[in-house]
Amino acid sequence: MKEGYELIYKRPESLLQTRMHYCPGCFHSTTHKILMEVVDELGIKEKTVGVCPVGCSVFAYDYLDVDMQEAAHGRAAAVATGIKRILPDRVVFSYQGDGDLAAIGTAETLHACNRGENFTFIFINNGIYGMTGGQMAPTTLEGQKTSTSPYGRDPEKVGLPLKMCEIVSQFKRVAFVQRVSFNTPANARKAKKAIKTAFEIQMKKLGTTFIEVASNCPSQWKCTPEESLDWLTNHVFPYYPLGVFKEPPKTKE
Amino acid sequence: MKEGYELIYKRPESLLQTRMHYCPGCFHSTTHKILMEVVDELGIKEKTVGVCPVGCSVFAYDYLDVDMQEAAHGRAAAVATGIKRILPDRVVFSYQGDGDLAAIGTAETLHACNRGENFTFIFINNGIYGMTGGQMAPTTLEGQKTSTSPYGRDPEKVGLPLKMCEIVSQFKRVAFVQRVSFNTPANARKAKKAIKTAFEIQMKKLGTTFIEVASNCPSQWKCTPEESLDWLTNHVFPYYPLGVFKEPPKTKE
Amino acid sequence: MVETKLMKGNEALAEAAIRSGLQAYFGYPITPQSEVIEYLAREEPKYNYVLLQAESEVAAVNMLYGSGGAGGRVMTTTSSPGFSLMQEGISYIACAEIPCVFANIVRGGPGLGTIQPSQSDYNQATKGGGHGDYNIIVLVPNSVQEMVDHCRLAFELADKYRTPAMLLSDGAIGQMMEKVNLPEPIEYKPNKPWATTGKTPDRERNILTSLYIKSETMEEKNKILQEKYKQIIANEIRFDEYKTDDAEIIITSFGLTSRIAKKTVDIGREEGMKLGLFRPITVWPFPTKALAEIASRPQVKFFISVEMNAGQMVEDVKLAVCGQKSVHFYGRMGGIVPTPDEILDVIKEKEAGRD
Amino acid sequence: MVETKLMKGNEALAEAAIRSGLQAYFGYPITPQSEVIEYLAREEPKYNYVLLQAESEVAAVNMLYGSGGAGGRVMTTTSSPGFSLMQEGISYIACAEIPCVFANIVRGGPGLGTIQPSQSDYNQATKGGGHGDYNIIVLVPNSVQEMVDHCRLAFELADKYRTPAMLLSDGAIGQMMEKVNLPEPIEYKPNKPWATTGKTPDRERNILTSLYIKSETMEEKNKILQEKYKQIIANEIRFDEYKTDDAEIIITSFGLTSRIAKKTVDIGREEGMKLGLFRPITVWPFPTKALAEIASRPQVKFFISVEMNAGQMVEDVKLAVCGQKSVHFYGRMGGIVPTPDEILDVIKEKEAGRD
Amino acid sequence: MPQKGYVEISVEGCKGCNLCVLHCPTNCLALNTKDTNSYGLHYAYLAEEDKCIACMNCSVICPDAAITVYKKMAA
Amino acid sequence: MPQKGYVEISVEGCKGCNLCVLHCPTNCLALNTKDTNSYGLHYAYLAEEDKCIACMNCSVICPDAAITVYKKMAA
Amino acid sequence: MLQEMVFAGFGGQGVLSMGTLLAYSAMKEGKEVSWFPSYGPEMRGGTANCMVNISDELISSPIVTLFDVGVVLNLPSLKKFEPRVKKDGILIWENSIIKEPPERKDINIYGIPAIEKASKELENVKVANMILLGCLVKLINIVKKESLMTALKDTLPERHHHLIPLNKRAIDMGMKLV
Amino acid sequence: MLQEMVFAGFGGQGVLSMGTLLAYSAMKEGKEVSWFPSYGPEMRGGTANCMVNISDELISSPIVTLFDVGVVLNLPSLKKFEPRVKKDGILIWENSIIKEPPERKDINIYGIPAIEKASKELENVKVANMILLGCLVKLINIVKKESLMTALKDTLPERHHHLIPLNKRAIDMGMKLV
Ligand SMILES: Cc1ncc(C[n+]2csc(CCOP(=O)(O)OP(=O)(O)O)c2C)c(N)n1
Ligand SMILES: Cc1ncc(C[n+]2csc(CCOP(=O)(O)OP(=O)(O)O)c2C)c(N)n1
Ligand code: SF4
Ligand code: SF4
Ligand code: SF4
Ligand code: SF4
Ligand code: SF4
Ligand code: SF4
Ligand SMILES: [Mg+2]
Ligand SMILES: [Mg+2]
Repeated sequence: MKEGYELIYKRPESLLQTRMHYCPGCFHSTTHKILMEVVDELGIKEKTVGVCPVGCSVFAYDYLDVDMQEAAHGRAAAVATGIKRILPDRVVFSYQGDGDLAAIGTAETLHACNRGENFTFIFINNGIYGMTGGQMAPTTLEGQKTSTSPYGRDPEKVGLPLKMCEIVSQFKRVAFVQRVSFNTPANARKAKKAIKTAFEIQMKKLGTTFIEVASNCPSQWKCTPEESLDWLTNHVFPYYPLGVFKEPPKTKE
Repeated sequence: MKEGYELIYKRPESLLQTRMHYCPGCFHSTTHKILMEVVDELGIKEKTVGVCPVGCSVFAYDYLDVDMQEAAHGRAAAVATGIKRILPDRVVFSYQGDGDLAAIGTAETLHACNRGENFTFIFINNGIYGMTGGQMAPTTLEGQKTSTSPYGRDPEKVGLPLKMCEIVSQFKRVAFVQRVSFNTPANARKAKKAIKTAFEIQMKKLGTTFIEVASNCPSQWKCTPEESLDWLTNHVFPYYPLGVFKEPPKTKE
Repeated sequence: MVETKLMKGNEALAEAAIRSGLQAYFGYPITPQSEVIEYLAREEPKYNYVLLQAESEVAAVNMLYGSGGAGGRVMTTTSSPGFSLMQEGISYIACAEIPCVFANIVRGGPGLGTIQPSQSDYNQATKGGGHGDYNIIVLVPNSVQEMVDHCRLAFELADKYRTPAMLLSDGAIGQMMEKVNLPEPIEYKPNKPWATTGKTPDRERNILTSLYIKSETMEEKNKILQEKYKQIIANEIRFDEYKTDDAEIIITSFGLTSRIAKKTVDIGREEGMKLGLFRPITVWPFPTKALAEIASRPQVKFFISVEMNAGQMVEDVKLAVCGQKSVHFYGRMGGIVPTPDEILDVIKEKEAGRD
Repeated sequence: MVETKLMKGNEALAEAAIRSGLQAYFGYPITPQSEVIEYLAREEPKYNYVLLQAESEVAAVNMLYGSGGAGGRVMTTTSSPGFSLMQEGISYIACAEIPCVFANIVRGGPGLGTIQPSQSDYNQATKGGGHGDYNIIVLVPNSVQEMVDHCRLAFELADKYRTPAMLLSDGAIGQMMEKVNLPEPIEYKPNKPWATTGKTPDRERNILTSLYIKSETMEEKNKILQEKYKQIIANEIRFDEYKTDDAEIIITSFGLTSRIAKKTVDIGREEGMKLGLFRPITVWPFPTKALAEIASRPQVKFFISVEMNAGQMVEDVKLAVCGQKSVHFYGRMGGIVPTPDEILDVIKEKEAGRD
Repeated sequence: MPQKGYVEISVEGCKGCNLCVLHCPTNCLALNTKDTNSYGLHYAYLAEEDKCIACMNCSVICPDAAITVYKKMAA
Repeated sequence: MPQKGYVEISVEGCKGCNLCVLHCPTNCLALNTKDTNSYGLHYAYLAEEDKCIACMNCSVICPDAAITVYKKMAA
Repeated sequence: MLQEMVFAGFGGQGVLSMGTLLAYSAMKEGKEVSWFPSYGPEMRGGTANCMVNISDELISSPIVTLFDVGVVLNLPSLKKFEPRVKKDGILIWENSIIKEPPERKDINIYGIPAIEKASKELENVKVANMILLGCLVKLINIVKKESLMTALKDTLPERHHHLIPLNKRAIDMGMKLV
Repeated sequence: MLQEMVFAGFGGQGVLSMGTLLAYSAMKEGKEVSWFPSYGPEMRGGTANCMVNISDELISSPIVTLFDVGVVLNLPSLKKFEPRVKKDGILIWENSIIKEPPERKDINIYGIPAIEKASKELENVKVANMILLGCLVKLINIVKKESLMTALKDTLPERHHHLIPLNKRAIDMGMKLV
């Protein structure tokens, strides 16, 4: 370090040194990094337990220096429920892709939300099945081409993309819902704040907290990381607007 | 028949003579009867295919004189999807309880609705698991006692009852949603009209049609049929209001 | 102090779980075992276990994974179709080595079938209904008392070997009331350093996973599991013999039918037939050696496996007997319980037909 | 006219299904078989089959139930964890007697495991991973060509016996490209008077169900199923033999490993060892009689079952051999394919160890 | 009083739920509390014949389709 | 010109996604198109040292946490 | 000695609890017992039954097809179980509501107007089951009357304990009827 | 004769398609062939490979651990597969981007600056794979050059057919380099 300079940012402690396997520019990496920054800043590493199901992030436990359980495809919410119910004082999060949370795991997701399970969903919506090689997800946009919708998603046949933030916001015992992204530094900063807020609300036991990351998948979208940001701006955000969908009533302090 | 009198109502042709096993006063019976009246009136018996999953109505095929498939618990929507996709010109309905449609079958229900599968859901919401002896359903009311909520449903532990009409109405490709009941002759007449409308919309291929019956279960509610009507009026309808939640845009004729 | 009660098998199981230190139960109603969750729901205010009616069996098994992985003493119960839905989860649990207890109160299949008692899920339980090479410990109670005893034992074995253990019971035992002696409740103090309870500074993070993407590590993991299974086979085989010492004809039977087989032995003996009963108490691990030894005795003429299915355990009996003697089968299906008389008739027929 | 192509096993399977008159496919992506649905998605505009990516394997198997029950020629494909999730549905389909075709492109388990090829779902496929007494026809292709041939055959057998039939393949065969001869497409005309296509006045209503609430009717239904299974056992056993005529040592092996075993036979023979290969093509029904006959030949010294698992088919081999000769096992796990050399070494060891 | 309509109720088909009795606007139906059918259930019957106005409320509400309704033909 | 800040970018940790380059407000970052790291990827580096204002945009956006940021201390 | 018995009637007639009471009493006297109910949607049809076995030795199967004793409270149960009483066995039938009498000649048949007696003489139709239980115990002498009496306290939920005297009277009445 | 080969490099370097081309050509010449790719998340790490076996007889396993020939286009692949070339086998390595040369002495090693040549001389770095394939075919003579040429047409998707001449030139170039 040069003299007269101070360190103002370094890789968070809880993000292990292991090189992450994610493709260049993939927001899975960004989410991991920000998540661990939040864990470090809140000082909750000792009481954090994460759940990662199948999807590109199935190896998350190789990178995050917290206790973790790998869950079967779609069942992260059930696994997180099991953990949180028996260890109500831990901070529990599930980290799920769109195939996981909104296709095979629909029932587990919605029922956990309806019960108000007191953990945090980190929902990586990249509009595709990254892990398995680019098949259509429940959140794939209308007309978007994937390996199982090679001529573009046709809503007449497979319906419209699911807006999960909008859906889960309706459940009374869901306390906090926000859709974020990492396409600009400003949005990344908001995303970090959102995750932090979610964990804080969880620690206050106010109900389910749900963060959707409008994410990218340069590899399966078959574009560069830069182009993936354009797709986000031009196609994803118009359908999946960023913002807070629900928050607990403000209490005076 | 006395002379000078004409027959104005008799048991519908398509309701077989077999005595139904339902408990006295159970709306499962009423729904069967009305359903078959509609089938007869629309003259669609030859092209109707029904799906009944597990629940008190699992024996429905013993009573309804149409082709039917018995489905695994919760999977009626998937089975109906399979039938309707391969036989798009048939009139297909699934006949499901609240445990079936809204607990174990949540994913199949919501995805069929989101895809706009062109069949009709007949959803018998009696707020309890009738078949298995009175356990809590996802639609059991707050404070309601069941064999698995013996001290009353506690939303802090298991969440609030799910309002399925309200949830499925949001899916764009769901065309028609109405909640009906059979507690009075007037409501029963409305219910019949609703089912008829649903089938007509299905035949026009306009999307998913969804009829929720705010039903009763005298046996597991541990009350008389009459008392069950009071419970409906005093507790069920306030939480689950009757009415049309969605209908296709009216076209001029 | 032991307490004696007249209880249903399902309720006795629930009570036994509580007395064994149950910390969490997740389940979904299904006949003929819903009394387990109903009993636990009634008793809940008195204890501090977690009780949650899951939205499905798939959810239940995965909640079990989570809470078992978090170090809890946990259980779920179901019946046949529900157990089928749990197979993926069980395969995960076996590989992630999470101790937990299952009970399948079997009803007649396949499909929706009947809610009457059956033993037709034997293969599913013992050969692995889920994918991959794994085994789970399978205890087969034949009375309400054994529902209690095996429940405690299942919890202990699950912890000891970090493995799922199950009770393979049936609708008759679940629904019937019998006299039962309830053991003293224990105070359960888990000692599970591998559990995901939050990474404290004194240890590395704990990870529970079944993912071994590279062939080499996957094979390594498989070998570890297989090694464990060998240990279990070496230590945990349990069975019962009844009048086998001088027996010429051995009935093999498990669970409910073993009681009838026992009666058959008595009736047969009265008629001068030298019958004996071999009853596996664990069907995985299966008492292969013990059976093979019996088969080698000169006086033993043949075996007959009596089951409430189309012939499942009989294959394990054949594997054990390994051609030394002939092995017959008699089964009833759909919930029909065979009577001692009909079994005896079949035995006489086989006896006559021998050359 | 037969067309020759270089194709992946998964794609060949998809193409074979189309050429066999596929009317509906429902599936959910999973490695190493997603190419099946991807291929069908690409080809869809050219044909008029129904293609739907289901929300899960549970949904997929039940869509299959519906459309197969409505009379369609229908298929789904998956890999191990997905196949576990289908077990409840398969049990229902078997009991409701709905013809349909499954393929499990097996990967290494248990749990999430590895995506590398494996044969560790043998028990699940052949002993019934679902609940109740049922069987499904299990074909084990060992080449891309057989993916095609068995696909057609599976559809035919499914229709003939009103039963589910499956291909038990693996990730290697699914992912590899080989030369394949594609048969002429057929025009499929279903003749399924039992299908739920709408009750016309000329017939009673059709009901597809697996519910038989009374023990007596359930047992009746079970007997009908068991009778059918006997028929299938009588008519549909398929296997291959390679140099078994004078063989002293018989390797038993299925699917991918049977190719390696064949090579082993050749190498061994070059070294003067009298090896032979017995390859089941159907593993349910298993070629028990044929194997028993071989076991009875005086020159046969022992058997060794070579598999990519911890020892599964070997039990069926033992049941067939029934103590006549010893039966050994050699397996690799986790996706590791054994080499002819290592197999030969093991054989030599066993040979030396014999007394 | 002219009889506008009348109903026939199947004794074995009726389950005695009493819903028709409850909803008959003219109170002409009743449960037979003396007798039961073979299922042990008290069945409904047209107790006051001349009051029936053939409104079909009973047949609409009857879960088990046990009621047949007749109406006086226009003269 | 006074140097307000500077960044260190891990050569092996960088995946060359270019997102930091894109979002640096002072355009002081660039991808090294000549060289690759051991993963065959062109990595980012601080091309124009004196332009860095220590705004942390790059470190915030970098998916792989490959960037460390330093800021000139207040005198 | 093994006694295999069945109690059957409409749901609500108390057939399950009469079986429970008997089994519990026998257990308290040191006998081996088993009690097995009909369950599931079978009950929805309106009938219920339970099989009770009492023996000095371990009981093999709780489910049997032929019975030493049958106690039936409605016609469907009579039809179902009359043929399943063993030769020389006992069939007790409620004869105030069942209109068609049993027909077999090779068993011992006792018709008891328990429902009428319960509603008229004891003013509570619900204890008809106890009257019949009283008959049964008198006939086969399988448990002591005192055991039944204490069993009432142990098996009835607290909130029904005020009904114990009435139940006792019903049992007494039954014992005097045969 | 059986030839067991592996082609490995970064994703995007065309290792799968060089294997396909070779396998297809051999098949057209009447040989038995198998082609087996790496698949799944392994690819996400950035490396890809395929194993190609060509033989006169049926091929036993598409997956092998030791190879007659290895063609590697990046350092991780060199590290991974150099040890797995059979004694006296062939290792072809791209030596314009791989900086650490192979070390074994018991195999035949050919360093080819295919990437440099492709980008400089053919102005398209993508055909480096074809240069290496040219080398390979020249060295082991397993298929005829003409087969490769017609295979290009059969295996390349229509929309890439304009690149066939370039690919041919690359193959030719490769054949001249060894
Ligand atoms: C039961 C089961 N079905 C299917 C799969 C295969 N699978 C693994 S991850 C995945 C979906 C990946 O997509 P997503 O959840 O969106 O995560 P991403 O990789 O896009 O981050 C699928 C279908 C599986 N592992 N298990
Ligand atoms: C996989 C599976 N789980 C559980 C059951 C048991 N079961 C049968 S029906 C049912 C729920 C019945 O409730 P509902 O769907 O509300 O129908 P109702 O009887 O109330 O009309 C349950 C849990 C089953 N048959 N299969
Ligand atoms: S495949 Fe897509 S989601 Fe997966 S790591 Fe690559 S870019 Fe990210
Ligand atoms: S149990 Fe309830 S839902 Fe079932 S038939 Fe009886 S009243 Fe109807
Ligand atoms: S038709 Fe109307 S008036 Fe007549 S009995 Fe029925 S409800 Fe009463
Ligand atoms: S409504 Fe129908 S079932 Fe109910 S009492 Fe009237 S006639 Fe009988
Ligand atoms: S800290 Fe700011 S100015 Fe400095 S390199 Fe990063 S983005 Fe550019
Ligand atoms: S954002 Fe990070 S990974 Fe991407 S180019 Fe910059 S330093 Fe490298
Ligand atoms: Mg995704
Ligand atoms: Mg219900």
